[in-house]
Amino acid sequence: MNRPAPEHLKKTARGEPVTLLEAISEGLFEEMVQDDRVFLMGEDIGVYGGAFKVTRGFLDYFGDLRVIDTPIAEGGFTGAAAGAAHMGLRPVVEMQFMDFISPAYDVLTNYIATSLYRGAGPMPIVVRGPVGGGNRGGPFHSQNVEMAFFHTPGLKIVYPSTAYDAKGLMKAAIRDDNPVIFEEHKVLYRAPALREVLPEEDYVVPLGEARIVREGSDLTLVTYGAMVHKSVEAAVQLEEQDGVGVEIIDLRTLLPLDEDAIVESMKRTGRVLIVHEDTRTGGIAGEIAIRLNERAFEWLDAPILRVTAIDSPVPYAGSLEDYFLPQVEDIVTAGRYLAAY
Amino acid sequence: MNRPAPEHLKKTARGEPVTLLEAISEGLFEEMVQDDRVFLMGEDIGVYGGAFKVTRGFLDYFGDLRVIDTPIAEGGFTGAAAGAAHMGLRPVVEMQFMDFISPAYDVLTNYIATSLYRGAGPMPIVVRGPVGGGNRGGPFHSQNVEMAFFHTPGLKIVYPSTAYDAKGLMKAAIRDDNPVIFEEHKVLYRAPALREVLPEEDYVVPLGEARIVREGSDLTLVTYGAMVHKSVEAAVQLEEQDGVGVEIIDLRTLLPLDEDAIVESMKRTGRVLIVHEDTRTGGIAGEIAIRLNERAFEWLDAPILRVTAIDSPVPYAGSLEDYFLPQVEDIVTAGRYLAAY
Amino acid sequence: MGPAALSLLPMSDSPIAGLDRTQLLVLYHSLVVTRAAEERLEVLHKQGHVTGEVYSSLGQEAGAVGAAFALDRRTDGTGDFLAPTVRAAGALFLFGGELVDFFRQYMARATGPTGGKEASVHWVDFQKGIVGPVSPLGTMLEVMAGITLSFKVRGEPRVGIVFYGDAASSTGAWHEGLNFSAVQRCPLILMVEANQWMFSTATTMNTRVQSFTDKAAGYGIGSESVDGTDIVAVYEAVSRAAKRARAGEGTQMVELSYYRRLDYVQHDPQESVDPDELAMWEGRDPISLFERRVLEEGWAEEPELEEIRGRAEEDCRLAAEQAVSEPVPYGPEAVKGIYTDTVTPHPWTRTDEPDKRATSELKT
Amino acid sequence: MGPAALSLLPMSDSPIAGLDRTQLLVLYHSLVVTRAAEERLEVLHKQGHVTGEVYSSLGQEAGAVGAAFALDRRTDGTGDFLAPTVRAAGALFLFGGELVDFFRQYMARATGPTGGKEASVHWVDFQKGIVGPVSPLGTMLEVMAGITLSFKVRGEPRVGIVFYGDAASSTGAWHEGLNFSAVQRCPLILMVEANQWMFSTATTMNTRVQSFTDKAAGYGIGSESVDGTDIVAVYEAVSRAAKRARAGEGTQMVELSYYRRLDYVQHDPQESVDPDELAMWEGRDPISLFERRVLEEGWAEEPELEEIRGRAEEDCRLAAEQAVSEPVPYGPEAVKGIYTDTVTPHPWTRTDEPDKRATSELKT
Ligand SMILES: Cc1ncc(C[n+]2csc(CCOP(=O)(O)OP(=O)(O)O)c2C)c(N)n1
Ligand SMILES: Cc1ncc(C[n+]2csc(CCOP(=O)(O)OP(=O)(O)O)c2C)c(N)n1
Ligand SMILES: [Mg+2]
Ligand SMILES: [Mg+2]
Repeated sequence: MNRPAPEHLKKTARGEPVTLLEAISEGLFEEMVQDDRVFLMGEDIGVYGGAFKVTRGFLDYFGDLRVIDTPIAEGGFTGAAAGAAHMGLRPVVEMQFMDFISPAYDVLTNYIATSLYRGAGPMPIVVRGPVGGGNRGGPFHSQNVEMAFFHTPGLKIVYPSTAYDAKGLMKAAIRDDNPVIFEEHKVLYRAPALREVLPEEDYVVPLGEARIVREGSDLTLVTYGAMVHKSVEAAVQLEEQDGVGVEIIDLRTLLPLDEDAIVESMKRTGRVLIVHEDTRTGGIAGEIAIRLNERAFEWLDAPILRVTAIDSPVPYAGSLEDYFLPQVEDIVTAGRYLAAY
Repeated sequence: MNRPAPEHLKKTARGEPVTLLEAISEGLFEEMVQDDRVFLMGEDIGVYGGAFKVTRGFLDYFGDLRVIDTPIAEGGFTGAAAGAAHMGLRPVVEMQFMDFISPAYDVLTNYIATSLYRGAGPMPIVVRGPVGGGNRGGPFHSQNVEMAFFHTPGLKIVYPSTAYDAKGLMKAAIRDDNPVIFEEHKVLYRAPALREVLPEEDYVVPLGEARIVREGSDLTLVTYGAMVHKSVEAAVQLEEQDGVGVEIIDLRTLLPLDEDAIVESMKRTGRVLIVHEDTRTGGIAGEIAIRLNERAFEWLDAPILRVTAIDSPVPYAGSLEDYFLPQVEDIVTAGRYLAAY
Repeated sequence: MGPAALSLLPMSDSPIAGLDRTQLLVLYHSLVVTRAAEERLEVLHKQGHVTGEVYSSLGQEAGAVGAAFALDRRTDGTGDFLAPTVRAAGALFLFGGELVDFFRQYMARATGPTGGKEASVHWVDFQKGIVGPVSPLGTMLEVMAGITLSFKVRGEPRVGIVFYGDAASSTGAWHEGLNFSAVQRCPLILMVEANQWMFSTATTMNTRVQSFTDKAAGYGIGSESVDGTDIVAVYEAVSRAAKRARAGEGTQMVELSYYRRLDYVQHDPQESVDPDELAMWEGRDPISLFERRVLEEGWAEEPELEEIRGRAEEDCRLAAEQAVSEPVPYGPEAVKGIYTDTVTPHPWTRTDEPDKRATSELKT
Repeated sequence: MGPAALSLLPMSDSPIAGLDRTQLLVLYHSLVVTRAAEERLEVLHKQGHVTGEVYSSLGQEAGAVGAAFALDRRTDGTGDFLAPTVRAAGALFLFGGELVDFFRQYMARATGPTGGKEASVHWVDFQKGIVGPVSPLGTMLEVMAGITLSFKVRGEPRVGIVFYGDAASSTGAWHEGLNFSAVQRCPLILMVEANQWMFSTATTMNTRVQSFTDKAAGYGIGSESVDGTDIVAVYEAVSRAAKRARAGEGTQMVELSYYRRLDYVQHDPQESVDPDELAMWEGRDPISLFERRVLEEGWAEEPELEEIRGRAEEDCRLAAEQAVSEPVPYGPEAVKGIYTDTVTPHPWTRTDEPDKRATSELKT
């Protein structure tokens, strides 16, 4: 496989900035070049390059034994990924929209997540795809799926917010021997503000490690995905308008949760706000809250609060969706309230 | 339909005590007699009366248009229930083991839970079946499924711990216009200690209302299902050995959560322990913790703690399963710790 | 929407499929209104009015229209039931779906049947027998199995019809729904829109069968395959299927054999399409084919058809205009309609007051 | 386990299905060891040693044994692959699954292949090509599609075989897995254990087909139906299917037509069974049938078969005895093996110390 990579996958090599989407494509591409056990399955990922074109050019380059256009059968091809993983391959499976992971819920939670425990060996599988709202996709093209799987021991869940992390986490996920759900936010895919020049050399961002996005001493804001960027906006406002220093933690990996990073920051600030785009009840904020209770209750100077989407399906109309989603003003309001507590 | 009920379904009429399983059977039977829109679907529920015999005698009594033995197709018949509900029927669907609800995850979360929101009308469906560990059922016959659905707005989740509640909640669930997941703990089904004489007259236990199992002023213990009984055991020990007064709240309905009941009790005790049989990370304890933070942080005198199963699949061997499950001693240890905090 | 003004011409005396002139012109009208509505949608999309994607049934109109026409369509909730796809808008219109609602849905208008909460043909009107689909493919076979199960249970002589694309056949929901329906002998007709494409890939990547009737045998159900560009053939095939289903013979399949002439969403580039194949199918345009037959057999004359077309276009223009002028929903409506009884709270942060629940009763 | 001592008799010169005497006696041994193991299991169950339910393949042994015998079984990880069901224990043994492991699994022994974490035939040994199933029905078709996809991708001439009961055919996973395998032309053989029962209901409640080969056409795969009580016929059918699959002809189905003579779990009451039908099938016991043929055609004499049976029973008795004597797992093993890297903590409450994490560093 000594052919040159397609031009659009060589931006980093040329020192050009890449979008989050391009970072993911590069990550996938490089791992496939380096390790011929890695292969792709999904709907329309071959000829078409995937609904969002993440795998554009891959079929030509790697051929149809490593880039497999599947029938519409999310359960079927995810289960097939499990079989391939048993045989030492390392499948990366695309959900056209992550909303359509639900037919694979059974095989993911019952078969794949339990494989190691049942003595059937490791499951080096990545299930990746676009998630999230803000795109007017309606109830079935906008979901965040982390909480469908957060309760399943054996799975890992990754949700990057930057191009750098997206590439490094993708590589780490592919190299991981455990099954990883990899969420890619559609609004971040091509966001111009997220374009960055990535290191030319191979790097990974280890799973399970959160990132301090900005430091601050008054309030710890825990978030991930697209909400990282709204949180930064809110933090700037809070700093400028209220003189409140917000420390932002980007979880990056949701499962396993980087409890230590949250606890440490919270011990400095005494206040915690959790911001997630996903709906409210049963969201990840709860788990963070109880872990903080378990580990650092004495340091809490204010209630742990959360800003989240509303407990409803994702509505289609922009006006409804904007109301449904957490907005910068919400974060500012909550931050202000906590800082003054 | 004026035929006399089968003998085994007339225990309450005869003033005899019933098990939790019999209470459920009676509840189902009475609702079917009173409302001919109610009908049953599930695997082996007809001729055989269901894997646990909950619907024994129903086929003979109601006929095969109201007691439908289905193919093994949990998604298919749950989806069919949705269609029937559209047409004004009120389906009660049995999962042979609740573990097998996972093929219906897609239709439950995407179709049924969103129906009202999408303008497709109410969904008076009950999906019921046996859950829980302690029976040496292994990874696929022991699961608790609440957290697979707790994050889905539009669903309700019920999990009774006594015969009285089981019957009253079943009737309420069937009469409810929203889709209800109804969990029945296998270990409680025929537990002799749970046999009780039920009121002869028709009654319901409203959804969304927790029950104070016992009062106490030192510690609020929030739990549900089989853990209610282990918690009571632990509370007696704590009272007798340590003089700690434990107030036990049985949630009964998990979604919507009876936040008020928890908050009120906690304001009296200042201490909260949550006990659930389900695995730890992403369990319901987290949501309770953050709601308490939101509503009554100032009353907290100690960290909110939890006793739960281990984050793993449910192991088959008794020795492993016992270690996996929360035990009375665990609750005592945690209660003692909190009381002394 | 019926072509009332058209009853002037004398009727031909050799009826097509037993249909009279009025019926044939209703068919024609339904075909052209479908095409006009989708063309109008494309215009609205280009103008930036449409919220998401738009879909086209170009070349497939006869399948949807012919099928729906074979059923018992009523508006009082007692008729047959339809679950369309985005490519069966023609059936939706025949079942009484309003043009203006079609546009409202695509433009997420507050006035639309889902109030902006859902899109496109994803709407429901049980009085008219319309059950709009959800996106996850296959689900509607399960749901329609349940709807038609209720017909069977109540002994009503009604049938249901559910449309699905050929590629949707590879989903587990399709299989579970169809098999459940077959075993329960539900009076359900499955229309397989065999348009030879999935999204970007050929349907041969989804299945090894040439004809979906090969699948029907595996469910023990009746089936036939029909030229989906021939509206009369479709009408006749679905009439037969409906008759069998209504007579208690259980679930039926009708395969519509045709071709998806535009890409998955209208404005996608058509990369993988063979131009010759496309040209062949353009030559078999269902509207042109029907038009020719109607004219040749003397059921109508060109000016009359012209008038129907003009009127359909005008109706679409007006409906679109109306929908455009209407408001999008008010944001806070987002919290409504999640439960029938439990109220979903508005986010406390929107009031710009501190969280009432966290502060209203601070410990003293 | 092979009947080494039996090579004394002269070989007959009209081979059955091309098998020599030794092979025929291996088949016989496999049949009787399967039955003996399941009978032993029932004894263990009655004695209270077994943790959960026990299952029986009484009357179905020839299907599992004949099929497995047709494949390339190796112990170095390069052979064919098998996903059995609880009713295909015979295949498991032929693939090298040890009797003692079988008993250990049912008794949740620490020494068993899953260390007590899983039950029954739910165990895995990739060296031997054994992939035990999970309970949710249908899943193993997906998994085996992936395993055999890897054979295809790597150009290895290996095949996989997956067993499923007839009623499992109604699951979405069955459909998605089989269709994926068919489209990808995976070298996979699906054995449909058409034993006419689901759990308590007749398979006719699960499907309207009489023969599952009617379903095969809907996936475009090769298929044949075979008398599942005739081990030679099964062996031949699966040999043909394996040959086709190995030759790149893609996925194959073999239907084993027979009857479940005991209830779903061995000790369930057999309420809904017609005694005449049962008697008919008892008369077609696969072991008796094969025995008769072997004797009639002069491949062996009764004392020899008697010896094989005795030996099989003795092996089972000894293996069961060994398994009984072994320990159940140590409770705290429960936290092991959830991730390859992340360690699951033990419950803090078990140490009878306060939560270290909550107290070790109390704020000062
Ligand atoms: C379960 C599921 N997976 C994926 C999708 C995304 N998707 C929407 S339409 C489509 C292709 C459908 O092809 P077909 O059924 O042939 O319909 P056509 O567009 O040709 O009319 C796909 C993959 C979906 N809607 N549901
Ligand atoms: C998805 C799923 N639903 C339900 C069950 C419960 N269950 C276990 S075996 C069985 C019947 C299986 O019948 P069949 O496939 O014919 O196998 P047989 O027992 O006849 O060998 C059922 C319903 C299951 N294991 N998986
Ligand atoms: Mg298509
Ligand atoms: Mg069977």
